This record gives sequence, C-alpha cells and structure tokens, in this order.
Amino acid sequence: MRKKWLGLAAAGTSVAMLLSACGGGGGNGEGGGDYSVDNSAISSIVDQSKEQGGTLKLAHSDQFDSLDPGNTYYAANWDFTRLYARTLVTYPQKPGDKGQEPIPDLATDLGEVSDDGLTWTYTLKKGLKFQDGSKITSEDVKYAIARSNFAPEVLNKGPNYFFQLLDAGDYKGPYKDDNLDNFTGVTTPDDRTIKFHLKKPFAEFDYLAAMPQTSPVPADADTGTQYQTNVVSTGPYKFESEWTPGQTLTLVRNEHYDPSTDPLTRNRPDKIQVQWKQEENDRDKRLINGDLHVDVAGLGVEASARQDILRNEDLRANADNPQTGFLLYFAINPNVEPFDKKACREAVLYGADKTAMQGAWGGTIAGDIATNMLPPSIKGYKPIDPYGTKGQKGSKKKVEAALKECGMPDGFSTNISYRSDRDKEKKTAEALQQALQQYGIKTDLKGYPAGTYTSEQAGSPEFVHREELGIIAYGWGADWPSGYGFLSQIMHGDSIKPAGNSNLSELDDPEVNKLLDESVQTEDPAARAEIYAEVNQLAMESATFLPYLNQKALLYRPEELSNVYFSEAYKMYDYSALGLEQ
Amino acid sequence: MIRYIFRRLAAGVVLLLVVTMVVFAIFFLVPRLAGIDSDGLAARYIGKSPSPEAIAAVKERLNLDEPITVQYWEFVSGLVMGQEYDSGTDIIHCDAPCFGYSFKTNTEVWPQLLERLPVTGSLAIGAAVIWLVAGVSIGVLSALRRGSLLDRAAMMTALAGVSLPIFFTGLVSLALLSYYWPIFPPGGSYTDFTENPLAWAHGLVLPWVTLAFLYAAMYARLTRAGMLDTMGEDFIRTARAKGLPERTVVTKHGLRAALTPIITIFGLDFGLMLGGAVLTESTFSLPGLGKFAVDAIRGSDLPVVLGVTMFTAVFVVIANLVVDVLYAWVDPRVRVGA
Amino acid sequence: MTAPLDVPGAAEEAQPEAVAQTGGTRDRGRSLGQIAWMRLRKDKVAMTGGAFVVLMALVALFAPLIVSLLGHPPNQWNREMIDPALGTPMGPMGGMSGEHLFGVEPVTGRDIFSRIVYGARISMLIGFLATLVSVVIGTFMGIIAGYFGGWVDALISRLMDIFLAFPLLLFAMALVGVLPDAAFGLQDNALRIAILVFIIGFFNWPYIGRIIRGQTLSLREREFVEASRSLGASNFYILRKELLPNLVAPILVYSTLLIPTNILFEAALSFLGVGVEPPTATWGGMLSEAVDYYDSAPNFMLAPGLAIFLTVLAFNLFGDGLRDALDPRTQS
Amino acid sequence: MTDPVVSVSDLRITFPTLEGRITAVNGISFDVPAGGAVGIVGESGSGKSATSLALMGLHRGTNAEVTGDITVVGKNLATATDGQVRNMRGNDIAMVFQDPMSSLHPQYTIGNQLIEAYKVHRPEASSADARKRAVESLDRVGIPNAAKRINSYPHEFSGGMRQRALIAMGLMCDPTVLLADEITTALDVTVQAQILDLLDDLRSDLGMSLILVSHDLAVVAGSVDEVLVMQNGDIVERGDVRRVLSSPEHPYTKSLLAAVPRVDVSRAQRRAQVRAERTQSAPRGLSAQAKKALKAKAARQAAAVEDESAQQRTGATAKPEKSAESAEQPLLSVRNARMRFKVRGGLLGRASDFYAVDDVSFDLHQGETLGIVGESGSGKSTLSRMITRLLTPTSGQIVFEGRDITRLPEYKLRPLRRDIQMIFQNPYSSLNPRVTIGDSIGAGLRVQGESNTKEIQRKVQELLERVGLEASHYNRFPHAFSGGQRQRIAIARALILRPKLVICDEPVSALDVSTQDQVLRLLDELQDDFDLTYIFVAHDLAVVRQVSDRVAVMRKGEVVELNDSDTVYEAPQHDYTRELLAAAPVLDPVEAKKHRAQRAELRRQSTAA
Repeated sequence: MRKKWLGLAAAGTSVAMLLSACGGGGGNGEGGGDYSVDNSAISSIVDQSKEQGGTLKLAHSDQFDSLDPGNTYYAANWDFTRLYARTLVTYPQKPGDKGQEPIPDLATDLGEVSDDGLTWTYTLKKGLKFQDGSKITSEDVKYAIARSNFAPEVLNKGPNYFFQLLDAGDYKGPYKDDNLDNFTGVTTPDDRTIKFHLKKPFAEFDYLAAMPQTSPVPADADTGTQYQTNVVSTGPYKFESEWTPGQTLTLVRNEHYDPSTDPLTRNRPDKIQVQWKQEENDRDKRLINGDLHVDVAGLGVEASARQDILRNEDLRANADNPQTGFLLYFAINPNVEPFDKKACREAVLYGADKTAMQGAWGGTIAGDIATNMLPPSIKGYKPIDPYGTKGQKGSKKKVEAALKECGMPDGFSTNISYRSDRDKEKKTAEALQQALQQYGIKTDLKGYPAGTYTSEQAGSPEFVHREELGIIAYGWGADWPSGYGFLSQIMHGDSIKPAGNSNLSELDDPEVNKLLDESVQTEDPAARAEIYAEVNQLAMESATFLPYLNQKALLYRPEELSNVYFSEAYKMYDYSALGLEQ
Repeated sequence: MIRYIFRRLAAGVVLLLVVTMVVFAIFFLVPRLAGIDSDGLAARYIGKSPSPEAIAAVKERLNLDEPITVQYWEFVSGLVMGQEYDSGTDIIHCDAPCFGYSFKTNTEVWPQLLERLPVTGSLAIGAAVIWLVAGVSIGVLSALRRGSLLDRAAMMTALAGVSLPIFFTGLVSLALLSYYWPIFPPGGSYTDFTENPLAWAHGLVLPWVTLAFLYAAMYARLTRAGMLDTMGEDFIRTARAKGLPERTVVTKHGLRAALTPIITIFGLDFGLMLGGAVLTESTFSLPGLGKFAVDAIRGSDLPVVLGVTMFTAVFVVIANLVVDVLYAWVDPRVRVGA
Repeated sequence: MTAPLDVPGAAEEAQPEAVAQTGGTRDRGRSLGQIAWMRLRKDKVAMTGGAFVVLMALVALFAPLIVSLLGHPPNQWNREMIDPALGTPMGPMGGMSGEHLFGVEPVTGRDIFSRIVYGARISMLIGFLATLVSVVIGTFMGIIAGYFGGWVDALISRLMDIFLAFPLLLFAMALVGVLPDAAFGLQDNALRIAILVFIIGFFNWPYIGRIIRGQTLSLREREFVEASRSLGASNFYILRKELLPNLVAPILVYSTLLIPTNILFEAALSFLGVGVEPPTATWGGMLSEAVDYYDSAPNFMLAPGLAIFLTVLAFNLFGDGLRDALDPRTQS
Repeated sequence: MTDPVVSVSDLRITFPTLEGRITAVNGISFDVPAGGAVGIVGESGSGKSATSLALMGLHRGTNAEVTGDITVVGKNLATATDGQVRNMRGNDIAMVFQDPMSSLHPQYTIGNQLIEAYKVHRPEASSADARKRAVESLDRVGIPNAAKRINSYPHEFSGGMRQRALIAMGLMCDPTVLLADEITTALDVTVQAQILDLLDDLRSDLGMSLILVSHDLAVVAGSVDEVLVMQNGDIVERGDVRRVLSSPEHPYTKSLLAAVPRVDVSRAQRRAQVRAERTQSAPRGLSAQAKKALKAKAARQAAAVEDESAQQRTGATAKPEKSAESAEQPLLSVRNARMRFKVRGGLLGRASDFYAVDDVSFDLHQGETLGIVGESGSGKSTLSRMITRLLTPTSGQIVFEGRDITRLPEYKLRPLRRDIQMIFQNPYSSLNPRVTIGDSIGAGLRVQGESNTKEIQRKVQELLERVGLEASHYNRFPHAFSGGQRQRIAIARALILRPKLVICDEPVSALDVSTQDQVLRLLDELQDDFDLTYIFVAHDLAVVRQVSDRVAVMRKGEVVELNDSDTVYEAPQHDYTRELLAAAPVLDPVEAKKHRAQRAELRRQSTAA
C-alpha cells in the first residue's frame, strides 16, 4: 500500500467515529454483538515505566523498501528509523493531538524562517556524535539532503520535496558531482548551521525537516544503494553487524549516543530484532501469544486474528482500533466518457453503497465511512457530505435523476480499475460494481499489479484514457499531518504527470490550485486550516472523488510491552518509546 | 561411462541454454510482443513509482533499447560472467553466477536464493524420504497382494491422493492439526536445522506429510504398475526356478528392475522441487524458494522471478544429469544404448 | 506435479493364442473399441467416475439455469448475511440454509453454491481446452518424431526433455504476470483464459508427445506399416490410416488423465492469485480466499476444495478404468 | 529298475478366465527314469508348458489350479511346503527357459546370477568357491574365456551364449533332472544343433535326466529316448522315440509328422504329393462356382504333375516348361547389390560401416521360385526389403522387367508397387489391429487409386474366399483370427494388386507345424493360379527346399552358394552350406545321431585347424 502518511488532528477522530457509526448504518445490526475494543493506547500511554532492558521483537510480513533513511517512503519505516537515525526535527512521544506537533531533535530549535520566507535555518546541538564517535556536522546533513533528493538514478524510493523546493540550479547530486559546494540549495556557514534556500515560501518546512532524509550521513561512509546494509547510526541503537536484506535485523545499543541531547526517551530495550517476511496469520498468532511484540508494518491484524480478538474479552482489552489517517476513495476521471458530464459522475456518487464497500474492507472494525476528501484528523476537516444518501446505501431516486440529466437514463458502461493483488480493494471494486449494476450502470473490473499501478496504468493519464478507466480505486495518506501534505498530490493540477500520476481525477481546477499554493505561504495554521476546508469543499463539488472509508486498523499490544501509545504522527504505535516489562 | 557422462553434460548445457531462451522470451520478448515499450518494461524492474531517471538507468543496464539479439546475449553473458551495477558510489560486482539484481530491494538475487535453499531443501528432502519409503513400499505390497483388500484400499487412497489439490490438503491439515488441536506449529514457522533440529522437524511435519502424500500416492501407483509388469517377466520365473526365497525374488530381482524407471521420475520431481515447492511453501508460508518466487511475482520484482526460474531450471538440469548417470550405473543396458 | 504416466500397451499385441482361445466366439466380429466399451461398462467404479464427469460437464454447461432455479447470482452480494464487525456469515454453518445450500462467503455474502456451479465452468473449460492444446501438439510432435525418426526424432525428443524440465508453475505465474491487460487482440478474462489454456496446454504437450512417440516407434516397427508402404501408400496415408487408429486409444486415455491434471493446475494458479480475474468464480480462487476463514467459515474452504477433489477424482477414476479397458494386457 | 526321478500321475491344470475355467492339462501321467531323456512334443496350446511349470511347482501362488500328484526326486509337490519346493528348485530339478534374453535379469552380471543360484542351495560355500564353480559351469557349456565373461551382462552376450549361460545356471547345483522348455526355438539352426549336442553331452557326462519340451518333433528326435505327444491337454501318444517317429499310431501324430517339412524331400516330390491331395479334397467353405473352377484347375495340374515327374526322370530340376523363356529377359535382376548401415560403437562411438548385404547378384525368371536361406543376421530380410525398395541399396542395381528401379523416387515407384509385393513374417504384427481385414486388404486398391468402395469390397471378398476365408469376414478385426488365418489375410493383401513378384519373408516361421503346412500349400496353389514368381526367404532349410526351384544360401550379407535346389541340398559346394545341412534337425533318430557325430567331427576339425 501506498502508506505515506503522517500526523493528523486526533481531536476529530472520536467525532468522526461517532458520525460514521450513525451514518454508516448497518453497524450494530442483528448479529452484531459487542465487539468494542479497549482503545486506551489512542488517548494515553499504556503501562508507563522507565524500565530498561530486554529484547524488543518486531516482525514484518514483507520487508521495508529500504533501511536507508534517505531512501524510504513508508510511515512504518519512518517511525522505525528514529531508533538509529535522528533528524533535525521530530515528533514528541505524546498520545493524541500533541503527538503531531514537530519539536527539535538534532536541531536546537525549530526552523527559523527569513522574512521573505525563502530561507530556513537550523542549528545543530553540541556534542552530537555518529556511532564511531566522530562529530556530526552541518555538512553531513547537507550531504544527506543532496544524496536523497538529487540522485534519483541511485536513490529513488523516498519523496523528493527538497528537490522540488530547494533553489539548487541543475545540481546533479553527489554521485555525479562530488563537490558539495556546487549544491547551493543548502549552505553550511559553520559546522552547526544549516540553511535551506527555497524557490518559493513553504510554511510547513518543519514537517519536511522531520523526514528521515535530514538524518546526517557521513559522505565517506556512503555506499549508495548499499548504504542500507550499514547505516551509520546517530540514534540510541546501531546495526549489530552489516545487514543483508531479508535477514533478521538486530539493533544494539550505540555507546556514542548521548541521551541528554535527545528530547525523547527512546532507549529502553537492550536489543531490538526485526524479522522479515513473516506470514501474516502466524505473525498475528505470535503477537497474541506474546512471542512477538510488534507488527512493525503497523497495519493491524488479519481477518483470522481479528475474529479471535473480537470474540475474546481478554484480548479486546489489549487492542486498539484507531483511524490510520488513510482515506480510501475512487477517482472518477472526467476525461473518460461519459464522465465528461458531471451528472454522470454524480450518478456514480449517488449510486455507491458505502456500507458494502466498508464491508469489503472488513466491516466496522476496518474503517469508518468517509463522506469527503479530508481525513478527520487533519486540521480543516468538516463533516460535509455533499452526496450523502440515506444509510449511505445509495439513492435510487437521485441516481435516476442524475442519469436523466446526463442524458443516459438507461445507464451506461464503464470500467473500474483496481490493484489485483489487493484483496480488499478488489472486493470493494466488486461492491461498487454490484451497487451500480442495479441502476443500469454496467462496469467491467480491471485489475493491475500494485507494483505498476501508479507507474503504468492508473498513474498514466494516457493509459487511463485509452483503456477508458472511468473509475479508479485508490487510497491516500498524508506525507505529513497537514491539509497540504494530504491534498496537494491528489488534487493540484500541477501534480498531473504522464507517469506516476497520483491526481487520478485529473482535477485541474484553477481555484483549487490557487488555494493550495496560497496555503503554504500562509504562516498562520488556523488560516491554513480554513483554506483546506475550502479546497475540500471544492473538490467534492467537482464530483470527481468518491471517498468511502477512513481506514482503521485493529492493533494488538502484547502484555509485555510498556509505554505503548498510538502516535498520531505516524499512525501506529510509536516504536521509539516502547519498552519491555521485565 | 565417462564418455556417456560427458555427452549428457553437453546435453545439459544445451538444455540450460534453451531454458535461458525461454526465460528471456517470457520476461523480455513476450511483453514486447504484447505491446509494452522499453520504458514500461524498464519500469517493471524498479517497482513502485519509478522516476524517469531510474527508468533510463535500468534501460541502459538491461540494454532494453538494443536489438533483441544483443539483449539476449547480454542476458546470457550476464548470467555466466557476472554483471556490474552502479550503486552510486561504487560499482557492485554481481559475480558469476549472477542471477540478477533486484532494483526493488537493491540486493543481489543470488545470495537470497542461497539463503532460501536450505528451507526448500529441508522440505524437499524430508518429503522425498517419506514419499519414497511410503510410496514404494505400498506400491510393492499392493502389487504382491494384487486384488486383495489391502491393494484395493491402498489404490483407492492413492487415487484420492493424486486427486487432492496440495493446497487443500495443506489447509485442512493446518486447520485441524494446528488450529483446532494445536499439535503442530502454525504455517510460517520454520526453524533452521542448525538452530534446533527438533523444532526444525516439528515445524516441517505437516508440510512434509502434505507434500509426501501427493507424491507417495503417485509413486505407489507407479511402483505397483512397475512391479506388476516386472513380476510377470521371464527373469522372475527364472529366479523362482533357481529356488530363491520369494523375498529375494521380490527385492533383488523384482524391485530392482521395477524401480529403475522410477529413478528418472524421482530425479525430475526432486529437481523441480528443489527449485521451489511453490504450492506447499505458499500454503504453509515456508520461506523457501517457491514462496520467494510467489512473493516476488506479487511484488512485481521481476529480477527475482527471473532468478528463481533460472535457478530452478539449473536444478532440473543437474537432477537430469544425476539421474542419467545413476540410470547408466543401475541399468548396464543404457550405457551402450544411448 | 506431474509425473510421466506409465504407458499402456495400447499397441501391444494381444496375446495371440489367448485371443484365439479365450476371446472365443463372443468377441468375434467386434472391434476392439466395442470390447473395451463392454469391459468399461462392467467397471462400476469407472462408470461412477464417468457419470460424475458428465454431471459436472452438464453443471458447467447449464450453470445459469441451475443457478436461476436454485441459488442467487454468483456475483450478487448478500450483505445482510454478514456480521458487520466480524465480516463472517451470520447464522450457524457459515450461513447454510435452504436458501443458500453451501452457505455464503464471508465479507461479501455471495452464495457459495452458485459460485461453485459457475466455478465448474472455468475449471472444465480450461481443463478441456488446455488438454486439447496438449493433445493436438503432443500427437502431432509425437507421431512425427516416432515415425520419421533420425534427426527429427532427436530434435523433438530433446525439445520434450527441455519442456519437461521447466518449472511449469513458476513459468505460468511469470507469464501471467508479465502480460498486460489486453494483448494479441484479446482482453480481460478472454485473454486470461487464453493465456492459461496456452500455458497449461503448451507446457504439458510433451507428456502426451512422449507417449505417442513411444507408441509410434513401436508401431512403426510393426510389419503392417511396411506392408502399407509396399502397397504404395504415402507417408501421409500411413500416418493417418495406419498409425492414427492405433493411437486413438492412448490419446483418449491420456487425455482423460490429463484433464484432471490441468484442472488441478488451473486451481493452483487461481489459488496463487494468477488465474482468472475476479469476480469470476473459480474454485482455486475461492479456496485462496477461504484461508483466513477456515475457523469461522469452514464451509467456505470445504466447498471448493471438495469440488476440485471430486471432479479430479472422477476424471481419474474414469481415466484409469478406460486405460484398463483399452489395455490388452488386462485381458483376463 | 530304479525309481523314476520324476513321476506324474493324473496331472490336471486349469486356469480361470473371463469365459470360465480353461483346462490346460487334462489328467496326464508319465515317468522319467533316472538318467533317461523324455521329450514332450505338442503345438501351442497343447499344455506342454503348463506341465513343465507344474514340475517346478511354479504354479504356486498363481490362480492356476493343479491337481494330481507330482513326485520329483522323491518329493511330492502336492504336499511339500513352500520351503521344500524352493529347496528342490534348481537343486534337484533345474529348468532352462525358452527366451534367454528375457529369462536373464538384465541388470545383473551373468556371474552374479550364476553364483546366486549356487549359494541359495549351498549357503555354506564361500564366494570364491561359488565363483570358481560358476566359471567351471560356463566353461562346461562352452563359453570361451569364461573367467572373464563371467563379469558380462546378458545384453553383451549373443543369443546362443545366453542360452548356454542359462544352461550353465541350471547346472550350478548338479541337478538330477534338467528340464528344457523350448530352449532352441529362438535360435539359429547351427546354434540349435550346438545346444542340443551340448545337452546330449551333459546328459551322458553328468548322468542327468532330461526332459525336453518342444513344438518341433525334429528337435526332440535325436535327443530323447521316449517321447510324449500332447494335444489339447492330453497325451495322445507316447513311446520309444524311434517307434513313434517311424510308425505313429495316433492320427494327430501322423498328421504332425506329415506336416513337418523334410529337408530330404525335394520340391518336385512335394509338389506331386500336394497336387494329388488337392484334387481329392476341395477346400471347405467355397462356393459351388469356385469349386468347379478348382476342379478344372486340378485337372490341369494333374497333367502338370505327370509332366513334371517325366522331367524328373530326365534329371532336370528348374522349371523346364519355362526353359524356353528363361533365355529371355529375367523378371528381376539384382546386380552387385550392397546395403550399408552405420553402426555406432567402439571406444569413441565412431560410426563404422557394416554391410548387411554385400555384393549380391542373381536373376529371377517369370514363374520361378527362388529360396533364400540363411541364419539371423545373414542379410536375407534386408535383401528382400531392397528388392521391394522399402530400402534403397547403397550401391548396385535392382532391375525389374528391364527397368532399373534402384533409385526411383517414391512417387515414381508407387505404380510399380503393384507388381512387387511382400508377405511378412509375423501375422500378428503385419495386420493393423485397428483396421478391419477388409480395409487392410483393400488398402492396396485404395492407395493405387481405386475409389469405388463397392468394387473394392467385391474384389476383396472374392480374394478372401480364394485364400480360404469367408466373404463375411470382411468387417472383422484381426484379433478375431488365428495365426494361420491371419497369414491368409496377409497373403490376400499381397495379392489384391495382382503382383508379378511376391517376396515371402519367413511367411510360416511363426506358425505351428500343421498351420505352416496349410499356408505353404496355399502359396503353392496361388502360384499356379496367379502365375506368380516367388522369392521365398526363410531360415528353415526344409521349408525352403520344398518350395524353391533355386536356392541361395546367405551368410553375413553374402550369397555363398546359389544353385538349383536339389544340387544345393544334395551336393552342397560350400562349407557353410554343409554346416547348415548337418545342423538341420532330422526326424529319424538314427539319422539324427549320425548328424550329431558328423557335427562333432566338423567341430573337431575346425578346432584343430
């Protein structure tokens, strides 16, 4: 999954949950029963303790895209790298809303912006050392930015916001141009000062500084794509030995780490182990019986374990069911007939049975029904529902009216694309197909491999037009917890790309574009939130988005874990805080 | 004999070459014929949202814009002589045999194949022992007691065995023996032999039995048919006429002749299995070669798929070779005949 | 998965005196086919298998009719049958009732009976067509290799070795994976089915090919071929009129035994997620979805599993019976 | 008189089949005296093999039902335990089987199999002793260089050597009785003679009793004292071999004896006899019309016989009525024909040349019969396939009716195929089991362009009747016919195109003696009726003599002697011909003994030289 989200406002969560529980209908129907889970790690830190020691055991059903902090785009990985790669800025170890407010980590303070908004300055703390005891300098941060954003021929897995924002001319990256002085996007007046020079103001720069890409990398230790096998630690743990991808990763204490420089307490266990490619059902079983402490991917347990947990009161007491900040939706492409007519798009919006789609993802535990394009945790969220129907099951009357208006009273045919290797998305597409069918809207399902979905099929407008993919299944999470971080990639006209496109609705509304551009130049967070609300409203009115689910995960925390809480910044347990009860 | 081995070896090389052609065709030629351009093809080798720069780099690395013959040549020479990849700071030498380089995980495929081989090997060897012992002995008993209750029961079971999809048997056995009665560990548990031999065996019991059931059924049928044929041969009558005890007649004379053709089949099966018991490993989530390939296909990590496919083919070729030699050793007639 | 099947002596000589004596007057004037049919009819097990095969073929053929009479459309969701929190069917036995004979699927509430019935279509279609491909290629190559011998034989034999050495399942998965959604003028499920048929059929032909080659080799040595040639018959005439009639029996037997193998193969591919596209029901696909629910909805796993098992078993029973009936060695 | 070593009384053996129980042996009794030799003779299905298996107790564990008493060297097989029977096998009574290739385990060395036979009964013997004994035994049966050959595998031996090895295996434990079941059937005549001589030597040297089972009266004639003639499970005649052969009592024995082709009977005598018999009894199952035609023919033939016997007195042998024409162009002319095959082998697997037919030349005239006789591997079958152009000669010429057909391409050859036809050896493999006999016979017409189905059917049915079958058989499949009938069908197929030249490649060697006789008679009749020219290929000297005007003797691809048949048989020119004739089994036991002495002499000479 394209899990690239960070942070959101927790305040909205409970409200949204309530709302969708009512609006979602179907909820606690006849066979429902009481399956409510504990949820205490969402709002508080469970089992607080200062104890140290033990081995923290983590497992992943697949593997991280990379352990290189400069080459990764997974929230779980961003959460996890904080154990060995400290960044200029980070998020505090606090549950709820406060957990997504950036705080300085390597830097002494949050970024200092110049008056024109074009220069952001950070200063490193004193006494910071790499795992070999050598001093961390501003140059190392600059190098890290250069390699992670300006050398896509080598490292291309992470986001490239710095590349887009920094005023760096045509710098070719450190692998082609090893003179770092030519990289003018970042300057280092002294050993501790880092200045970022922007092309245009960007008010949310501190969120970027919290990305693992700002974790310093010593240039002489960089081995390009192979750096992930031996990352030079700046955090409390370091690699025990050179790591081979796929093999168990063991982190041990880094003796050159100085906790006094760290705003967080992230050194509780003695040792941390991560196993990869662990079969999901087995992973869940081990989680429940305590052989394993955390599912590091943070996506929650699978269907089988879900039933075990929900049916067992004792297990429910150790479970949380938070929203993941991930919004699931269908993009309706206005450049594919008959969706060039708004009324035809509306027919789909009115016809969708969102309870069925919720069911496809696994029911009420799997998510709350979404009615608009902002997740509830993002500031600026309002519970608007322009295309709401009774019980969210669709409205025959409204669909028929819309069909008549678009000149196709008997319905029409189109295609729904989805990622074939994602069972739930596949099921959802089938659910939509089922719902639309009764109104005469005939759809063919087109599955594509997730691996090429964004690059070749759904993410290629040319392909979408040619194959007439009218309705495209997708999901989105924010790269950082703000409206811009969430919305810009999926609805700004500038983000339409010939390949790797994520604006699947091909929305290019001047009004939306303008508002989004404005937002990042607005210093006041409250004003920004207003703008996001407005963008959301406009996007919904375009009738090119069919949001249906704010995804939730069923997380299980074994008894042995201490200091467990759900981080709103990463949308999973904060791995840096975890300890073990001895 | 040496000449014979040499000839089979040469045949094995040819076989491998053809395998490379087919693999190459599947991964490079067929997609092109089906209308995918070189950019699209390159993108497949990178995975999630590839950048144009990365596509260009991969295109160059795989020679995707060269004529098809050049591409093939590079492909084969890469396998045989190794390849080089630019890590940014260094040149990574993927030494021969280079079974590819995953752009997705930035790792060489070869060490990963080696790493998974023990799992698949454990599965294959254990299962093979079970199925050979069970299949052959049941087959022999059935043949000797042809028409008896035992024969009929065994053959009905065998027929059921070859008709049961392995993934179904596996799932049912997991559901019963691991879930309802937690006698065996659940799917996905694999302990290395060197770590704890007991846990190793305990964890593999279900996969072994599941896999062995199918093959034992097949081999029981084959052995029975072979034994029936053999026991009707004139030389069996000769052996009896010599006054040999029935046991010697069956084991020394009957079994040896009946088992000889089974060697070939076994070699082929075993070779294929070493390349990954895809279904069993998937059903029990064993981290072996087969599961590796399935995961790679799901994750669109084509170099890995390609690597496993080639690797498997190598095993089959080796197994063929071993079988040929073994066959010549067991059956003196082959040496002259071939 | 597949092992070379043992070759029956379809071209074997009927033991001369045994026929003359025991064949007696009863068989006189009957063709070997008629004798085989008489023997087959006496084999109750094989006939039961055959009857089941026919039944499944009819089910596949009349799936829409059966479903309209007995069940719900295979792709229709019945959300009211599903517990919204757990995603599993409500009611005992996975929602089994007079309404839903085999219960309903978790999550979607689709009628399992209907999906089994429709799944039969895919299994039978691919099983048959793939076998047809194998048989056509295998017979052609086998007969050519066996009859002409020499370098033609050497070439084809090596080719068969090579094909047998291929990790078929991996190749099939890879090939399904690398092909786009539309290619060679086909689209979607038509393309998928065509690819599956092609792969399964194309990679399985050597099993038939080997048998046909072996039979042809031994037939070619029989004097009636020389006799035919000395009468002035062309190669084509000999292949068609002299050899082919003798190969019908093995072709028939091995086709019957290859179909279940191919059905299993299709199920395996669907199980691994590279089969026909959803929501089209396939047995293997259902089974793979049932993995997560084996404890809460065992019927979801058992129904397709048993469907595959029984169909394959029926084919095997029938094939075995057919082989015995056509095999002159099992005369007494 | 001592007790018999083998005593059988009221032996009855039945087998269950789909059609009910079949009785293979129907209450027979006989004794074999110590040191005596008994021959059991009968055609296939007579129950002789079932009897010999019963003597070994080899029916135990099968579904055959055996009643009656068998006593072998004092042990009653009916009451003996399995262990006792096992102990008896190979130790008291050893059996040597028919097909030496399939009777030896292909995957063990000869030595291994011999030693095993010894050690099972002498477990106390050391391996070295057993091995020594095996070498001795192989040496005893005449395997040269036995110490070395002991390590060979069966496939490395020739057929004769394999048979010797099998006998050697039987001798390992000095059995009291040696039971030899059809042991010479698969062998060439010279080898057969050697094996029979060996048995005779062994018997006199070791004092064994011998039971010799064979379908061939001539085989047993020189080797046994007493003979039992079996028919349909019964012993129809028994007695001293000389008595039975010289004055048989039972009609079956008589007919059997009459049917045996005799190497000392010339073609002219045979013809005269045959024609005389034909006029007396018109074949059954023929239409009145056909019978009438036959009568007329018989009259002509009778005249011819007289004619012939007249000529015989003058001493002329080749068909004299054609003598005028023989100066003319021959029907077939073979000149310096050679056929080369590449043989892979040797240390480096190089292909070496092997001439299957080497420089053969002869002429053949219209109406004549040329016999080609030779042992297996002599190239006679290759030669006949060259003439029919199923093979293309490597060099030399085949001229048919003045036209060189050596290298005619297949399409030009096709119309010519009408004129040259072939009758094959094995009636079971020469008929397509999946094609009705009507279609098989009619195929010739069809491939030659006839498309009128009715016409084809009519011609085929006519011919069916002519070869002694019924028109209504048209739609039956070959499996419904016996061997002799099938050979008639094969003959009909060859004749449907009305060929000029028919090559008969061992047409009767797969048939029982009596059937063989019938088929030979038919061929003879047809030659007259259709004015055929035959090339008759066979390994059996006697058969060849009966049908041939001239005979060519082949050996290793070469024709060593070619002459009119009486000359070849009565005054052979070549040593090899003489050797063959000496090896040919004869019915008269006295004569047979004489031949044996002659062979011993020949061998002694050759070893001395």
